[in-house]
Amino acid sequence: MFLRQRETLSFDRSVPGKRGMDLPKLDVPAARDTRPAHLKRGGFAALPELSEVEVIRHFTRLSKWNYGLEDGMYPLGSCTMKHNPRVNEKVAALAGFTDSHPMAPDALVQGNLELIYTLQEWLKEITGLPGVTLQPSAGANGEMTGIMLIRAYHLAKGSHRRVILIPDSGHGTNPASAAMAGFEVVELPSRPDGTISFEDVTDPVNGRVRKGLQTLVSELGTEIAGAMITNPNTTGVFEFRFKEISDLLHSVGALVYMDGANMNALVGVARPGDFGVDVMHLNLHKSFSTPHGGGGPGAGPVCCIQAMIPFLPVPVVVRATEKVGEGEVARHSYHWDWNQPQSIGKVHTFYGNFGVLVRALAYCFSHGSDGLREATLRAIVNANYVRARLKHAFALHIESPSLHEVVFSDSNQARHGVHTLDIAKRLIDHGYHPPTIYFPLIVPGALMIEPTESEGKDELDAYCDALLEIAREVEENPDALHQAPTQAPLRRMDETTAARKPVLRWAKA
Amino acid sequence: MFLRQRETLSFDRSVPGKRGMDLPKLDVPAARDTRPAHLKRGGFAALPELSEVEVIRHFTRLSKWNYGLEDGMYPLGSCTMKHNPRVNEKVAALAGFTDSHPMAPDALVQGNLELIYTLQEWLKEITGLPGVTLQPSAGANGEMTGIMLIRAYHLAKGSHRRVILIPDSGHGTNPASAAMAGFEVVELPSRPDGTISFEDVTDPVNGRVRKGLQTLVSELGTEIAGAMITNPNTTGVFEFRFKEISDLLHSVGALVYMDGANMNALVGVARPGDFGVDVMHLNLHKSFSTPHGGGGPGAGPVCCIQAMIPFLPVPVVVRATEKVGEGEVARHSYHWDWNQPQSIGKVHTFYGNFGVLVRALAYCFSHGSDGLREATLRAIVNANYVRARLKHAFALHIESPSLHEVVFSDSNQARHGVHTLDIAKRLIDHGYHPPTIYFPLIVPGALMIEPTESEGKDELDAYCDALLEIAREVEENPDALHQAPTQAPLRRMDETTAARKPVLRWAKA
Amino acid sequence: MRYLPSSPSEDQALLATIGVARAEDLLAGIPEGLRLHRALDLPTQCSEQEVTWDFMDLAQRNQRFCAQFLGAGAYDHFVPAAVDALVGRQEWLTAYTPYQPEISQGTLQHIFEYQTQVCDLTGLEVSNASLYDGGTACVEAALMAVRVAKKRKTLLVSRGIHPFYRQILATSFAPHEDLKVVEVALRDGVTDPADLQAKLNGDVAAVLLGYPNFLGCVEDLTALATPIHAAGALVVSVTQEALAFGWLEAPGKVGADFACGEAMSLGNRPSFGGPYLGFIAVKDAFKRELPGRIVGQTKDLDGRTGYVLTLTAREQHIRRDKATSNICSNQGLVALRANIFLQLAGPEGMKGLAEQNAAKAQYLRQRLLELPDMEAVPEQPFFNEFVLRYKGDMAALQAACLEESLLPGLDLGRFYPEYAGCILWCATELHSRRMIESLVETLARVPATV
Amino acid sequence: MRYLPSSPSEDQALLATIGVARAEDLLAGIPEGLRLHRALDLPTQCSEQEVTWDFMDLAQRNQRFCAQFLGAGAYDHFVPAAVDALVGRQEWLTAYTPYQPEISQGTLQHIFEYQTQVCDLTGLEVSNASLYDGGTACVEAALMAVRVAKKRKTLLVSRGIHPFYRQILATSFAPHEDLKVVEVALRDGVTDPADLQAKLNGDVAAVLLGYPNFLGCVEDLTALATPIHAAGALVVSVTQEALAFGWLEAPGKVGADFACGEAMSLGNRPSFGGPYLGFIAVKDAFKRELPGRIVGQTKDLDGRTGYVLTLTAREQHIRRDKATSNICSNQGLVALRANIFLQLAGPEGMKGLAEQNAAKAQYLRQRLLELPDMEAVPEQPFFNEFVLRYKGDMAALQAACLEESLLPGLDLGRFYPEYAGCILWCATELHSRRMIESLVETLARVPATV
Ligand SMILES: Cc1ncc(COP(=O)(O)O)c(C=O)c1O
Ligand SMILES: Cc1ncc(COP(=O)(O)O)c(C=O)c1O
Repeated sequence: MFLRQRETLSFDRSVPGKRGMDLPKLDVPAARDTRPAHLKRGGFAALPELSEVEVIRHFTRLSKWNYGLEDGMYPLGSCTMKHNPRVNEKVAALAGFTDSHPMAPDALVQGNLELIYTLQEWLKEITGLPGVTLQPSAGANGEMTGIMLIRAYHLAKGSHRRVILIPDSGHGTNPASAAMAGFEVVELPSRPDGTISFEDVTDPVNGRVRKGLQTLVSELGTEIAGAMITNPNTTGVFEFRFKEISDLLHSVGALVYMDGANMNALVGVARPGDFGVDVMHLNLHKSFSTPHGGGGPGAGPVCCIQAMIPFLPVPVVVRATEKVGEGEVARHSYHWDWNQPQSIGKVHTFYGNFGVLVRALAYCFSHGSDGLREATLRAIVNANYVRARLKHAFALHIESPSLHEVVFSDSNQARHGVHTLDIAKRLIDHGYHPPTIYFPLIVPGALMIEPTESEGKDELDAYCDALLEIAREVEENPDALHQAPTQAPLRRMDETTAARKPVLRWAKA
Repeated sequence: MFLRQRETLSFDRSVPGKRGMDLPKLDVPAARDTRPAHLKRGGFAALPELSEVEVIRHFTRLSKWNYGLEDGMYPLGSCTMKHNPRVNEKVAALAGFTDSHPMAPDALVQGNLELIYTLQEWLKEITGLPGVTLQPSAGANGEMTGIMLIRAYHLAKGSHRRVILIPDSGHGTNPASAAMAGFEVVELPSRPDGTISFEDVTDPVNGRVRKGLQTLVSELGTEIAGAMITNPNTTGVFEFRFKEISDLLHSVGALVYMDGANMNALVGVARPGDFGVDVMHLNLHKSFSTPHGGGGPGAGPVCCIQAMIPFLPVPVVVRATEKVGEGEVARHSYHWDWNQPQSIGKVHTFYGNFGVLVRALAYCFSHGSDGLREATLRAIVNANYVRARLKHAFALHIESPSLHEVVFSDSNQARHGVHTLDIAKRLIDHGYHPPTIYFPLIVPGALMIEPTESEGKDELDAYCDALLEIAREVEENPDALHQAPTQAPLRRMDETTAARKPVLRWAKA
Repeated sequence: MRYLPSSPSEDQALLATIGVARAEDLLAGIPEGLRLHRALDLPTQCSEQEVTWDFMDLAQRNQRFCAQFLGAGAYDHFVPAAVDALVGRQEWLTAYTPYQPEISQGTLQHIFEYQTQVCDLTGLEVSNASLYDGGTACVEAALMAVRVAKKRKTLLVSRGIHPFYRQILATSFAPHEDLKVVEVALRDGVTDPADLQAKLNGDVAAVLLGYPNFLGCVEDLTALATPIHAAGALVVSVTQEALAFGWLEAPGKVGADFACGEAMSLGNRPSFGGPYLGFIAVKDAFKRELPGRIVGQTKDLDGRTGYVLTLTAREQHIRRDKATSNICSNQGLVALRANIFLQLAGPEGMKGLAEQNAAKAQYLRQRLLELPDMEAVPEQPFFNEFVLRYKGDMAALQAACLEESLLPGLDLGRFYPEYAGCILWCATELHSRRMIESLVETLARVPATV
Repeated sequence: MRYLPSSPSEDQALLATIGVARAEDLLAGIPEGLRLHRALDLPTQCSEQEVTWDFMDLAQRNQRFCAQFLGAGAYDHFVPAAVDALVGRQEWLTAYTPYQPEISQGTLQHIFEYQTQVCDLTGLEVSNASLYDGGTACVEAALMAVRVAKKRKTLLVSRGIHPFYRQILATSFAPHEDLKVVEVALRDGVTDPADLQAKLNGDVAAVLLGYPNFLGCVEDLTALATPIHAAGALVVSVTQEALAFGWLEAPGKVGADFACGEAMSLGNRPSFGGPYLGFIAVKDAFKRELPGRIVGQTKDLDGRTGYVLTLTAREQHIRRDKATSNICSNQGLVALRANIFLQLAGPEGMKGLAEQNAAKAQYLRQRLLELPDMEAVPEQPFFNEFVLRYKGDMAALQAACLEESLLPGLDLGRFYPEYAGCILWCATELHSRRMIESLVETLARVPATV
């Protein structure tokens, strides 16, 4: 607030001789230089020379140009920006965890192994699926892992299948992950209500016919390895025919992958394993509250049915229970099992983003079975409250019942020449982070609001009031909105030049 | 930056039933109610009911209405707002320190006792004084302790002295502390250069004659218990006749107390014990970089000459050294000695602000003898650089050489009807914290700038540029300055009404 | 040195602007003879790694415990992680006294909220931004009492007040030869009404009573206040365990004119005795006599609500030797911890925590009394501390506890000869039943007295 | 529940506005038969105190060491306190991908600075916002190589690359039946030039070389690059210990076309293997083929400099199955740690730390070789890791070390049968001479081989 000037790049403020780190006194003889001369490190051109306080101020000031969850509501749809409890940070920072080495013998990291085992048990019960790996680093990494499991499953049956079906409402990572896992992607069309169409769909604009699920299954049959379905889908609506979809896919031997990014709508309320899902990922940085860190790290555990367990990445954690007498408490020990001959191999160098797993388990313990369900219900109530308060001003492109998020279209505003981008930028002027915009692609000018369970009525009301105020402004003074934001540190950015003549690093002038 | 609305009082947002803390499951029988009925706690009227994230947001948002040291230069004169290293926070938070109980047997807190002992040794060497207590909680508490030591010293000699001399440039805590320690305060006048006047001084305005040091010593003689002298004084100038002053006072048996608030100008460069000081306090939250915390906690250790050691507060830490063979490393043990029959008693419930002491010792270790001196020199260079850059625009009321801080007067600006307060408030508009203003009282419209050693040339220049810009504005558009600040979250506050009709707590509307 | 933004080229530019050749030239104002002409005889600078190791080493030289059953003015309570995280924000941590309200509204509003909560906890009307700790808060309250009572010069202090608080009182009152501190005896662990009555007279300015007192006993303020008020003196309630305000009625509602004490329990750790949090609250009539900083609500030029330091005419920087106190820097960040803690706890948390403390202490007492060597002393209502007589060998008990990494309660003999052989035990929400059982089992193993 | 802002009255107001009676009514969209009609079979909610205790308990079940002489892709380095303090600011910690540049300039500018530094460390021209870890960074680099090499379908991978990285490569390449991964053998701890030459052909898209490699040996990139480039293939340098960039010349300056690897060493702790920091940097020509997010500098409408996500046409949210990668969430906060670390270290810190690492490793090697059971393997230049053959009983050595709370180096036999009986040792600036001596003394006590 007090920094109205821009904080320049630290490179521009570097002064030769300043230092922000001192080295310990060297208590052994200095290193002999054994490097071949040409491999000896030359200079550095872009490590700044600054004192410690100058570096600290730099990152403190820069931080103030960011908006965080503790500034206020941050309803990025599909991202589940819920409260990141500080106790989770605290326990994840315990030296017993942070100092532990991934190559240490199993007997010396029993705490870590028990933690991993326990988190797996929670995720199994939550998803209703008996297999889990915590190795994937994020949702996309989980998707790729899951699709590789599908591939391995079919291969083990001697079946080479080449197609993965993905709805047009799916997140971009879905087709990208399927492609990385070596599959061809075939798109499933949506019905007007956003759910997967069993029937073929004719595009009202170009008259093109897009094949529905039924046609695709009958035409592609055993070519289909599986389908990747987000549920609730990216419009926040539950695929109410999910059981039929999975039955249909199973009928040709295909598997059902569920993108669990929207699991915040289901935890404690419905279990993918119970409604036909074979394999899925969870985003611990969404549904399980681990902080987003300006882009990561996350964690994307994959859960699967019994039949797919042999293919899970190595190593897998195994619990051994010592035989004890009656009435005594059982003693457990844990170890990594690397001997999984059918495993797809590895998807993370070690065991995944362990520090993120610690936080997620702390989230689980804090909520418990009762709190998890309560959180889900609250998330759904909050989204529906926003929906109720805004639906007269903003168009609900899809009228189906919303679960944890609600997607509006900018069609009411577009009539005045104001689009989603303008609305989002004006929200910034009101002191809020905009929702996710222009996603899912099937909703024109989408504004996807996911308040999460963390918001109280106060904050929801203030956010809705801001949006209603913007809706009024659209009617009264639409042109002004094209100028938004005007209250942020910067106005709109020239993204075209950024992409055409990219400047991707600093270089000495 | 994103919060343009005010953050209301949390009481106003309390909603019955919300909670930000859950209790552990009670694993013992519930408490029997043994309280007399009338002593049973009734309700609470002003503990808000909020969820955890709401409380966190409240304090996060409120924090953004503050300016901190890591936002930029914070040159509050006399307060030594230097860099607060994060490693000091980290080591002070080690569970071995924070969990340790002040009543635990000495053998179980050897780390704490060694820490206290070691810090004492550092402070002794830094001040050149052989006695120390770390008990006082802040500078003022140290002053009172020191003056009580003076009293005890005289009493032990059978001498009842009633007067403490204090220069008119002294900080308000000096006379207040002397009064709390039961003394009568007699003011010493300053010479035009800000140092203590040996001669009588005639007030140019009212013609009143104020007795100088010489007169007071000869008139009051053995009535004088001591003098409290800030050195360098509050104008940043060394009392160049300090030795003469102390000799004169010692000649009547009086002791010299030094207010060490400005020790940042002396550490490693000159030692009070070497130039005639008998007793003094240090402000660890100033010269030794412990964070100011929005007002505290600080620590105000008192150092003294050998003859005053018997009077130090109890307990005192004592080191015992085990006899070891030649060549072996000596083994030390530490204990509290409570048996100090001449002690003044206690000035803190336990041993002082221990957590602050940890940070101060970390500061000492980091700097070492070389770094401490380097820091002092740098602090002096920085102040003199500011002086050099600003002296043509702002009046140097006192021309004597500055040490670690420089005091300007607003006399140049006052001619245009602009005063120190206006200048300070305009600095806020430039994104900076103002210096200390209207102190010391002997400089009309004082602007007291203490940049400390932590500032680099960049930051000093930006600050000076802002002040020079303001000086220009004073000439060109003085009236505008009365409106400052205009860029802060609030404009000037109505302090008169605040004092006349005080509202000192929230009450339900 | 990592903290100093020095560089050869820039340093030269600074000196050139000043017009000196070397930094040392700027020491000219210090007479040559008064300077130090050698390096300080101390180790040289260290890297962060070395410093960190040194302190980890020191910290490890303190014994760690599974459970500490010791209170006596320093309590082990759970501190929510949010407290540490929030006070670590530099905007709170590094700012100083809010002299410039326009850019210090964070600190100012926090103090206003804190004052409000102290008033609520104590049932009184005005508080301040904090005092150093429980002991010095007592001193400030006592000095304030003699100030407002004008001609009255005697202070009665219950023997139930924390012995260290009494020691600070003695130290602080010693220089004021016109003032007198007189102790009121205890009977059955609480202030003896007869002794109190006997010592009350027209010279008594105020009576300091523990609530609960050092022995954990709940003093009946209402009953004691009657004779005190009748004698024209003030009732000063002293609380060393602020969590008791979730269990006991606010002192201001049961007769106290002033309440003061120690609030470290609200969001802080024992930390070898500091930094802690002295609090004080008084009836509205006395507000202009309060020591320390006070924040008030007001408006800015545009009529927006804001907060400022106020009633500054009481303070040392204005009134100098006539000030209500010398306090300047206070315990700001500790008060912030308390504020955050109280807002997280809310009314349910405060009451619930207090009930758990009472339950744990009662359970601990019951279990300890099952040991043959433990004996009750006359029982009074208590909150989370209580006294038991131990017939066994105190040193053996200490040793047995240490072996199990348990810190036993306080051996009272050192402070109260009349309670020699007695132990002051404490239990809080941090004491699980298992810890309590483990203590009891450990004590059961102490060799019986011969 | 403390995280949920629920209150009976407000909850009712929400439901009333929505127009339902109970929250459960909003589940109508989920077919009855697909819902869970029981509570999850899991423990119920816990207070913060209980959760904290549970995790302290788990953490304590990991063995703590005085010193870990184990690297192998996870390095123990000192982390300045400022790193932890700064990344704890909620503005960094809780924000997400900077989709809205106007209120995400902090994150965007940081990434721009981070990209710049990765380019500087590697001597290449373009980098990105981060990848998951060293192993997946290898995969992304390899996939990029086959993408840009169009018709070439073979990837040569030196056996000196981290075995887990090679395993991930195998996993990731398996589905692409047109692609082939071929291993290049080692000789004397470094890539065998003869084997490399033998396997190079017109189908080779790229060769992955460790720099330094898993065995700690410094590969001579310059020498190896000549035949690779001559064969029309790309040189991909893989670094699992980014601090080596303070010791070794930037790979881009000695022949590498791409550099990738693991940068956890910059400001992070071992943390049981994650979260770590995958990095990648390439020559400018390849920038539109890079995976992941990239930040570019631009101007706002008023001409002020600012930063945005750019070249997004490569990414999955635009290109879907044709994207350069599927990566979406990355390792943002870990990259921030690296950025802060590098700015604190500066050029002197990077070089100085690297020199200390080399010195400690050299000293450790020298001292270990004084033990009768330790034997050199053909020596190559190394940075902070090296291999020695151990003639004693590996299990006895492990046991002796554990007794002294020392974690020995990696038993290589598991990964390299040809190195059975060999140990990969690591030393960094965190290994004091005393720790090294203590290791040597401990090993000296291991019973000699029979
Ligand atoms: C629906 C959906 N699927 C997948 C992803 C990818 O997850 P991640 O970013 O963790 O890789 C996201 C997140 O952005 C998403 O919203
Ligand atoms: C010169 C001087 N003396 C004494 C003090 C009082 O110190 P403290 O605030 O630590 O009580 C101050 C600080 O404000 C001061 O500047």
